[in-house]
Amino acid sequence: MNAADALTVIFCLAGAVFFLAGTVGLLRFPDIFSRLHALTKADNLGLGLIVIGLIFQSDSLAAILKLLLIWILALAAGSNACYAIGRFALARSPQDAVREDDP
Amino acid sequence: MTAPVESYQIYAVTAGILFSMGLAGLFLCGHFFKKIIATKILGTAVFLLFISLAKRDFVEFADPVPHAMVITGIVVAVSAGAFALALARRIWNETGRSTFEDSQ
Amino acid sequence: MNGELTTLFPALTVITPITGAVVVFLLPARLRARAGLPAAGFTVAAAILLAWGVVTEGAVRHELGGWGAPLGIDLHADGLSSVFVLMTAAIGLLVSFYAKPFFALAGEKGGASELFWPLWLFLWASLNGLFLSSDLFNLYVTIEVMGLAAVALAVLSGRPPALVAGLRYLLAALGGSMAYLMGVALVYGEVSTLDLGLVSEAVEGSPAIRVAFGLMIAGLLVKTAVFPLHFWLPAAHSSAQAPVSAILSALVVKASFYLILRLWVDVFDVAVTVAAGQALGVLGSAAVIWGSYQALRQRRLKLMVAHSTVGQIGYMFLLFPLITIGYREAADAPWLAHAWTGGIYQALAHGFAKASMFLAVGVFVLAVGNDDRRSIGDLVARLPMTTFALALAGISLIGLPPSGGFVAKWMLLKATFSSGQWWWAPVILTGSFLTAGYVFMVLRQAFAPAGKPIELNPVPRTMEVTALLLGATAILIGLRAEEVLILLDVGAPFDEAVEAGEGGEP
Amino acid sequence: MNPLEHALDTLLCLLLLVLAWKALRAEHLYQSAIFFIAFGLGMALAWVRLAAPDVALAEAAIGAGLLGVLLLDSLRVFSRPPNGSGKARQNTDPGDAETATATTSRHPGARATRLLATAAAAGLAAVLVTAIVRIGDGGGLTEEAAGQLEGSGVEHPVTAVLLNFRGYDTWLEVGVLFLAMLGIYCAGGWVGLTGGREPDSPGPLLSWLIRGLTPLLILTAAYLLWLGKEAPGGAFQAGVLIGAAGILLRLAGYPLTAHLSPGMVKLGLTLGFGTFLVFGIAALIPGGAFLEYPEYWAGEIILLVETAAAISIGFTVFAFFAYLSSRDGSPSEEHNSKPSTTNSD
Repeated sequence: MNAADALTVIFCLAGAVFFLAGTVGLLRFPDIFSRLHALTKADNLGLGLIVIGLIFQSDSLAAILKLLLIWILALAAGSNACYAIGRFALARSPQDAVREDDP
Repeated sequence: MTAPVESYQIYAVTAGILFSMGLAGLFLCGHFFKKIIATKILGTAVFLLFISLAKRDFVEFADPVPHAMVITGIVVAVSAGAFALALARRIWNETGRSTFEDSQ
Repeated sequence: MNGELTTLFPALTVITPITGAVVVFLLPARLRARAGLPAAGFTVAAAILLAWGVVTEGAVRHELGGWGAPLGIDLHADGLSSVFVLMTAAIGLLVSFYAKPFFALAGEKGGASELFWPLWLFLWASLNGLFLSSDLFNLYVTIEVMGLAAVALAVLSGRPPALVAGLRYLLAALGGSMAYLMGVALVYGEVSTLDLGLVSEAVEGSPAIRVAFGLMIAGLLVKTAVFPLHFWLPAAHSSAQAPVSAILSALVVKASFYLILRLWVDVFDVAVTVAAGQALGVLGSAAVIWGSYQALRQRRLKLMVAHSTVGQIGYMFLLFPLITIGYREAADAPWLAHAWTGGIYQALAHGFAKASMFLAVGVFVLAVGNDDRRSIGDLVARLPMTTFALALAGISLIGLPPSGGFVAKWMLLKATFSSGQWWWAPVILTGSFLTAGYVFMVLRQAFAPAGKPIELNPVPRTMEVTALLLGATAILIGLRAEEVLILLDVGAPFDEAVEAGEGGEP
Repeated sequence: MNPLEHALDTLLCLLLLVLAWKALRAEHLYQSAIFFIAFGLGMALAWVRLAAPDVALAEAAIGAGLLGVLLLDSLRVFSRPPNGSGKARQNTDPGDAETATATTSRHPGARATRLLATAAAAGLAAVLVTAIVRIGDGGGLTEEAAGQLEGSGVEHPVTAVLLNFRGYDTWLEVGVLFLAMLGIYCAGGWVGLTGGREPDSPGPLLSWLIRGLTPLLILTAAYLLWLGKEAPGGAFQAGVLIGAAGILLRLAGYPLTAHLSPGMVKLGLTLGFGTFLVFGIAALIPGGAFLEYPEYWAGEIILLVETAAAISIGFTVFAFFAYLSSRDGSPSEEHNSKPSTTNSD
């Protein structure tokens, strides 16, 4: 195993940890806003780390750029989805948004 | 079976189970919406069987004929699903019915 | 005749109506009916060309895209497919003539009825495509085209009962076609080809093939509405508008019947068992009794005619036990050809009779305003032509000589006795009695003097004439059986078809 | 075959089964839809594992993407009371549109039916699985396809099958899309795309994103279309991206349909199917078969047909959404000139 492979493993594992944390947050946090917080933050960072990990495995500049593009698009989509869900939740029932107990 | 399990077989068996699940769902689910979802699962099961069997013949590339058939099938299934949704929505809006239960 | 030219005919029978559908759709709504009729005419011409080519030169094959099986898709026309293409053409043309004034009247009421012509031509193309296709997967695609077009037509009126019935129809059709496709996946996995001819050479009675065959037949039984899988049919067929009901009942259910027949006899004959044949026979018998009995009970005419379809479809399935017992043991058993021709004749005769009946009932509904059986009193004096059409269609459904229905039922009866499977005979006779019951009940109402004179809406003459012509054809094909049988004999699996036809002449 | 991959495949399959089960058994329609979309994404992974990138693209774009949008949009309709002449009992509790389970259990014998059907399904599954594991080695048509690839005009085998060897199927399939739109018109009781309710603006941030993304989507569509010649991609995937661009623009509040004349709608719906048909018929003139492309021109013809098909597919997919989302499948909301029909037939 060379250095590039080692780095890939480290970064991808780190990314996986973030995904895991985000998923745990989604399942365990009490209300919609903190769930969104856990999910989007963790996923964006997790995906970023995995992309960095994969960059060490790619053999051309085009592939690297594609990977980065994927990350940027996912970032934009994720943050916007978070925004849209939050906005909808707030508009629908402000008090529920603060406190919501059932699933 | 003395031969070791090939990975395509895992998917092929899954396809068989999914198919029965979809069929049961089509009969048992009440709401139109779920019935439509059941038909989609049914279709996906069939496509999965096609593709997993195509993997078996992998030489340079997997058998392209099932791949093309499945792409065709996906489009056909989605079109039919969209039509079914349109009907279900109209029925709901016009009569407030969401199941076949009380129909004669 | 030029052989190269003949190979074009199968493709033409599909291309012509579909081109018509696109052109008609692109035209403004008011011109559609005017363009629809010529398109129907061209389609009929293509069908006649095809039949002529098959009679003069034998079975015809068209290799789409020039590739040929197994990689490409072939269209294959033999006697059986040409007979169904011709039936579709004849019924299709007359229904088209009926539809023009019908939708001119209905058009004022709104709805999406301006889409009738593109949808109907598309459906016609898919029927022809199904009768001619020689490729298992392409058959799936044509079945789906047919199903979507049929459901779209069924909900054309936009009324809630039609919508509910249409959704049920669509979901049943989707379930059925997916079961069929699952079978195709298994077959392809086993023999690596999709062409019907190549598949029939390659298949053996392995478990996968048997399961595949079972799935395909089960899926198609749903689409053919064989008891107890007919649950979707009565509502869907009776809530559609008259020309659509006629198309659905006379043609669309026949397409999946044709495919069952094709797979049973030509493709998977090694997977067929005597028990499977008997099982289909039992389902058919149950359908004959149940459908006819239900028809007898209906107060609404359209529901009665729709239930009658369930019963009449049952008769067609009596063909399977009769051809299955002797087919493998003694391929030259004399009753095989009788059963074969009888079953197909039943499909033809029912097609004409049922189209005529739905169109006639459509005329009544238009004239009286509803389809209650009791409100048609004294119509024999007011609408004699339509009442006569209904009577002719009824005679064929019952199976009285000299109708097409008589030839069909007579041949089936002969086959039951000569094959020793006498237990189907009571079913055939009971079905006829029940059918006579509901037909005469309607006729009695039509002849009964009305309690008080009712105001009738005017009905365009064309509509009455087309219903009568269809009814007359249902009788005529009984008198002129040889012509049909010459065509049917091309590439037939049972040699004595022609001879048997002559034997069945009244 | 390495055991880690085996474990991965097994895990994925189990996940798929669980997701499908959940989608069918979830209490709320909303959960059902989400599980189904997750199922679709899981399937995309399965396609990749089975060396079917074309199918993965199609499934992600059409199966999970488009259908997901339509399903979610339909939830909006089902979760509020019907607006029509609904004399029927109204289910006013939003988010609890799924009443079927309750209705079913009220029937005597419904439980027995349910048990019977479940047993039958289990039996069917057993039969299917037995048949599937006994399927032999096959062989497929891989070799035939590879042998004829030369003359097909393209280098990617799946595209060769779709657009040339089995072009007839693909042509009919484009026809199915067209037909489905006609069906939706029939269900809606009215023809056209203009009119109806325009969507609310989704807020500045999303509008901004959508505006930025649209050119990228179109570009990607063109890229996929071009790529289809030699690699996974092609008309369907490209078409759905075009459609997605339209759907997003509409969601961002662009009045896309306001300027569409009926003629343009008709043209958009039939362009792909019609182009296919024209080239198919043209092939008959020099004595060929229907859809038989001359070898020399095959590549160009296929690209042309695919372009037309992609535009048409994109338009139709957009039309599905635009038609449904703007009028909730009910004609009573607009077009008073064409009232809900009361045909007595």
